[in-house]
Amino acid sequence: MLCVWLRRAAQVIDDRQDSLSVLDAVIGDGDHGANMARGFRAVAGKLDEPPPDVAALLKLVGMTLISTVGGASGPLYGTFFLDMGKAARDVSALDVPAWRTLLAAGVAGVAARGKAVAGDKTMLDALIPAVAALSGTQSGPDTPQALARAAEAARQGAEATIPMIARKGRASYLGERSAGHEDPGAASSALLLTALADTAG
Amino acid sequence: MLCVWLRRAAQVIDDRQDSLSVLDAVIGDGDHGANMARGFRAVAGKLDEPPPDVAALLKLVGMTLISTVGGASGPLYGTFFLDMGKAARDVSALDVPAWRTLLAAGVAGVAARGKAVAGDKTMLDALIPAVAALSGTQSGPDTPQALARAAEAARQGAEATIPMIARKGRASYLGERSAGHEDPGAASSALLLTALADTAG
Amino acid sequence: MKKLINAPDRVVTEALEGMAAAHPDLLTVHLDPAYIMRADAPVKGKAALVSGGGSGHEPMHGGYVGRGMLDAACPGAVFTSPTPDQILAATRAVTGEQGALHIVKNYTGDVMNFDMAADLAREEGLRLEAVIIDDDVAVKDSLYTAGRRGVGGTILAEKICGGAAEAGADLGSLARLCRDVNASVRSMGVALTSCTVPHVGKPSFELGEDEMEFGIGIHGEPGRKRVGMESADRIADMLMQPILEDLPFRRGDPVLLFVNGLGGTPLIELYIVYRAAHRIAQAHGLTVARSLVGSYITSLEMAGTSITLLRLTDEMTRYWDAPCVTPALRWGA
Amino acid sequence: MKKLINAPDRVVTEALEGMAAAHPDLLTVHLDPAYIMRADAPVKGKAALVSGGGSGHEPMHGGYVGRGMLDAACPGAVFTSPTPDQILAATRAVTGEQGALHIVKNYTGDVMNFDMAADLAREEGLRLEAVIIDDDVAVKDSLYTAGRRGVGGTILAEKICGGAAEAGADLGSLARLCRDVNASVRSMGVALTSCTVPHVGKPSFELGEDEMEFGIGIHGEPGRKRVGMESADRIADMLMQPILEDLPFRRGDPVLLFVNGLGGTPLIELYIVYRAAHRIAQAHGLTVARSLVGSYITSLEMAGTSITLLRLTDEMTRYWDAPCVTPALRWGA
Ligand SMILES: Nc1ncnc2c1ncn2[C@@H]1O[C@H](COP(=O)(O)OP(=O)(O)O)[C@@H](O)[C@H]1O
Ligand SMILES: Nc1ncnc2c1ncn2[C@@H]1O[C@H](COP(=O)(O)OP(=O)(O)O)[C@@H](O)[C@H]1O
Ligand SMILES: [Mg+2]
Ligand SMILES: [Mg+2]
Ligand SMILES: [Mg+2]
Ligand SMILES: [Mg+2]
Repeated sequence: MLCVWLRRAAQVIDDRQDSLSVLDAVIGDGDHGANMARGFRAVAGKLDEPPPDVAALLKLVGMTLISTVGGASGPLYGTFFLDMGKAARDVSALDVPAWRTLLAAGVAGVAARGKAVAGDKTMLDALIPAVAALSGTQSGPDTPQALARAAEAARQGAEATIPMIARKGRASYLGERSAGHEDPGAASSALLLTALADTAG
Repeated sequence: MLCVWLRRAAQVIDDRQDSLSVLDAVIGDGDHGANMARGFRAVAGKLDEPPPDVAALLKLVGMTLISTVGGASGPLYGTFFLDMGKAARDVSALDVPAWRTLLAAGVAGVAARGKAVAGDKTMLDALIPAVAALSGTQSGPDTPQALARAAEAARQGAEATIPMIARKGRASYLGERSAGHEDPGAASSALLLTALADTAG
Repeated sequence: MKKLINAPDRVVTEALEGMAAAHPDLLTVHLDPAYIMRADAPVKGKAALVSGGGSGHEPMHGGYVGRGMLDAACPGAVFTSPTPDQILAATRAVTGEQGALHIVKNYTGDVMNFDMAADLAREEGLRLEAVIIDDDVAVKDSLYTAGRRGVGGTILAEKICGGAAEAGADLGSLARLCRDVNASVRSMGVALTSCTVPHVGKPSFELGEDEMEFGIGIHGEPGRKRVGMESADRIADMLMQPILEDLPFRRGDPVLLFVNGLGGTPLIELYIVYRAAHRIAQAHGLTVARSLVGSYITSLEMAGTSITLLRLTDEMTRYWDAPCVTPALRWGA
Repeated sequence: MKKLINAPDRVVTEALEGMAAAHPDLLTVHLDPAYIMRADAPVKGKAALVSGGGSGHEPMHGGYVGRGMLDAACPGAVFTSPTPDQILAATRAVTGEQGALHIVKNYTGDVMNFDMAADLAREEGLRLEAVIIDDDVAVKDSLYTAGRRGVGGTILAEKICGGAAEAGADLGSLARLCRDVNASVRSMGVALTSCTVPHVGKPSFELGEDEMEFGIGIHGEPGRKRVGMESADRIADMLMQPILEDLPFRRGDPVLLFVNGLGGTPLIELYIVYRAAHRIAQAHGLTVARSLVGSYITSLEMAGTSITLLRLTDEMTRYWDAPCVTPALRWGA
């Protein structure tokens, strides 16, 4: 399932590369789409002979992103997958609690590396609500449903970055001029989670 | 009368500076208007205390143009006035034969310095017909009439440069692409002769 | 988009191949991962200087590799910080027993990627220091931003530290000197036109015929405000005043005045800006002891200029004057 | 028109004032008439080199004044040849008993103005030679044109003759060497955008998004033909083939390959063009012994490039390598 997700993510990122770059051009430097596409193309290239277990695969994805994406999003998404990989050592089946554990670990890693918090207008504003949506899940529903809810939370979280004033990353240089535009990293995070939900669904 | 002509010429050149530069932009480098305006502004500045005789005044004009115009037209118009000045030593009144002598000398100087001939698409294509018009004058008509005819010949000569292919100066780099456009130097020569006719008339 | 390129995704690699072909006496270029190093690196007994950042700012940084300046530079994709493995490979290639100094411009991406590389390099047993350059007064340095950007001051830091390293300064002194330079340098820029990132294919922003983007960065990021077009003298003043106030520069200070072109502005205009900036500096009581005029840190084909002012110490002046032999900056040898 | 200027008619003077302020150690700038000379001119016992031409081609020629290159340069108005009195004053200021060489680009205006100045200088008793540079293969050299234009080869001639003059070559040898360089050098350029002459205020020509002007000069004069936009590799080939055929350059020839930017093209693109040109030269069997990459002879903010190829003799290589200390070209000292 992980490989299917990653392939689908690579496809979606590639399809949406231009719109991600346009978002980044408005409040950043216009490379987010190209950065992500380059990284996920490299990830897809590693999937023909994937490592046997989940932890090793996630680590490989993280390392691949770190060494191909560059910019701010490279270390951040790289850390996201690396830290998911570390957490994966403790999970067996990819059920809802497992995804909650993995994504929470990844998000914590992003927050630690980027020193950003919710409301700073970054990818965290899509990722944090997604994890919260999974955590909010009471009695175990089926995985597709829960991941769909997480993806929807990420999309809404990304949209909610529009009015925010950026306090981290390149958009923060703009000060108040950063308000009124969606954060590109939040948008790409929402794409990744949507691809995950679509894979499960 | 010379001073009146030169002031009027400076005025006309200044008024038409942009259109001369536009002509030059199409088949040259777009500076002919500015070059001529800079030169004739300097000439006008010398007319408050003009030298006593015609020869000295024409020489002063030539020297002024040479040291302020630059480009191809600077030495050429400079030589035009310097050589008129040399010829002026032999004339007394500024009647038709005198103008014929002066202009013919100036034109010969331009031809010698630039090594161009009629049909090369240069200022000579306006100047040569003007001198010819004066020479064609049979029995002495009044000066204004003769100079008006010379000016008209210069204007027609300038217009006749339109279909020509340039063989001298910067426009010659264009080869056949130079056809279809009036030569800027011919245009400025026509302006100078028109100013002269208007002064006499 | 009209550019002298073959394909957007081959821009960086092909430019590196061009640099390798043009400067075989000065540089060794490694392509995967991409870095440029001194042809004679590692230099025995010398602390190494490593810098890097996104491409599109040429000659920075690759053009500053050579004797008396950088030992290695890591070019990222256009406007994109290089990756840790690149930086690690470059650091490894040039670093000996004296260790290495990473000179890092203050952008989130650069800082994180250099950080990760430094961690990895230290794990391998290399001695490493890092100094962050953040000289752009256009950005408010507060808890609410990523802090000031590193711009023109970077080149002055690289030249001065390069001179010191060549003269045998140890890693600690180099890091201290680099921090001193950063503490004494301020910059500000203005764009008259946008630039076009090759893989985007259209301008990063649109500017009207009467507008300029004030407080611009070097990545086509919008500046802090868009204002009406002004004369060169007025623009120089608008750039110089915030610079002078910020440090602040004081009467009697000896300074290096650096007027930079952003890529699409011709040299004749830079000298007109230099003239104005020099007069303003003098009127402020400064002694302009050293100057630099040219396109040294650029933003692709963006038209515009930035001004950088450095308060010199004798030590800085000495190392500024020291010989350097790089593709883009060369004197004394 | 968006330019970093104050007023069109102050552009040249203010840029000269900027140069004077930025390079007091290297240059002395005279304003009326305008010329730039070496701070230490006249240099006793040395033949002087004087060049000049319209402004708007910076750093040419003022940026090449200094030890090992020009003794004086005369800047005309933008794209307008300087006047004889300027050239005379500059020549007078730098010429001693060894006489002076005028290096003149082949434009009707430049040739006539330098001619008149040379006549006047000779009347004053100065020893004078003049060499005309006409390296642009885009222009047909025939009875029906003003002959080929002088473009990129001019800088190579100035550097090589400057090295020879510094080494003590007499006037006759300098003129001979300059003619040798001119006979062995060929250039060709292409524009991607037009430039705007300050006092005209609008672009000299209009180019569509898919067009380029091939065989362009350096004054915004239209080229020989307008063609569709091409890749960097293809453009390099379109420039190199006529150059290679014209001399002709032959297998085994050692050459200097010079890829020049026209003012608005960033360095990263020039290196991509250099890469392609270098491969073409190698495929042709040439040995690329020396290189130069950068914006050294420009056309205001025009985007585009020109390629210059010089077949080197040992003498030329020696003087190319000789030290020079000018604002724009500096090495070996
Ligand atoms: N400190 C940070 N913490 C979390 N996310 C960040 C941080 N800084 C930047 N980002 C994210 O990175 C995105 C930009 O990525 P990208 O454009 O690829 O890198 P760069 O800004 O270096 O060009 C932003 O939209 C934002 O979501
Ligand atoms: N050899 C020549 N003989 C006569 N006139 C010439 C010659 N070369 C150029 N001209 C004239 O000079 C004009 C151009 O002058 P100008 O634009 O001021 O100088 P430049 O060509 O140096 O920019 C041309 O239009 C032409 O009339
Ligand atoms: Mg970005
Ligand atoms: Mg002209
Ligand atoms: Mg970036
Ligand atoms: Mg001209």
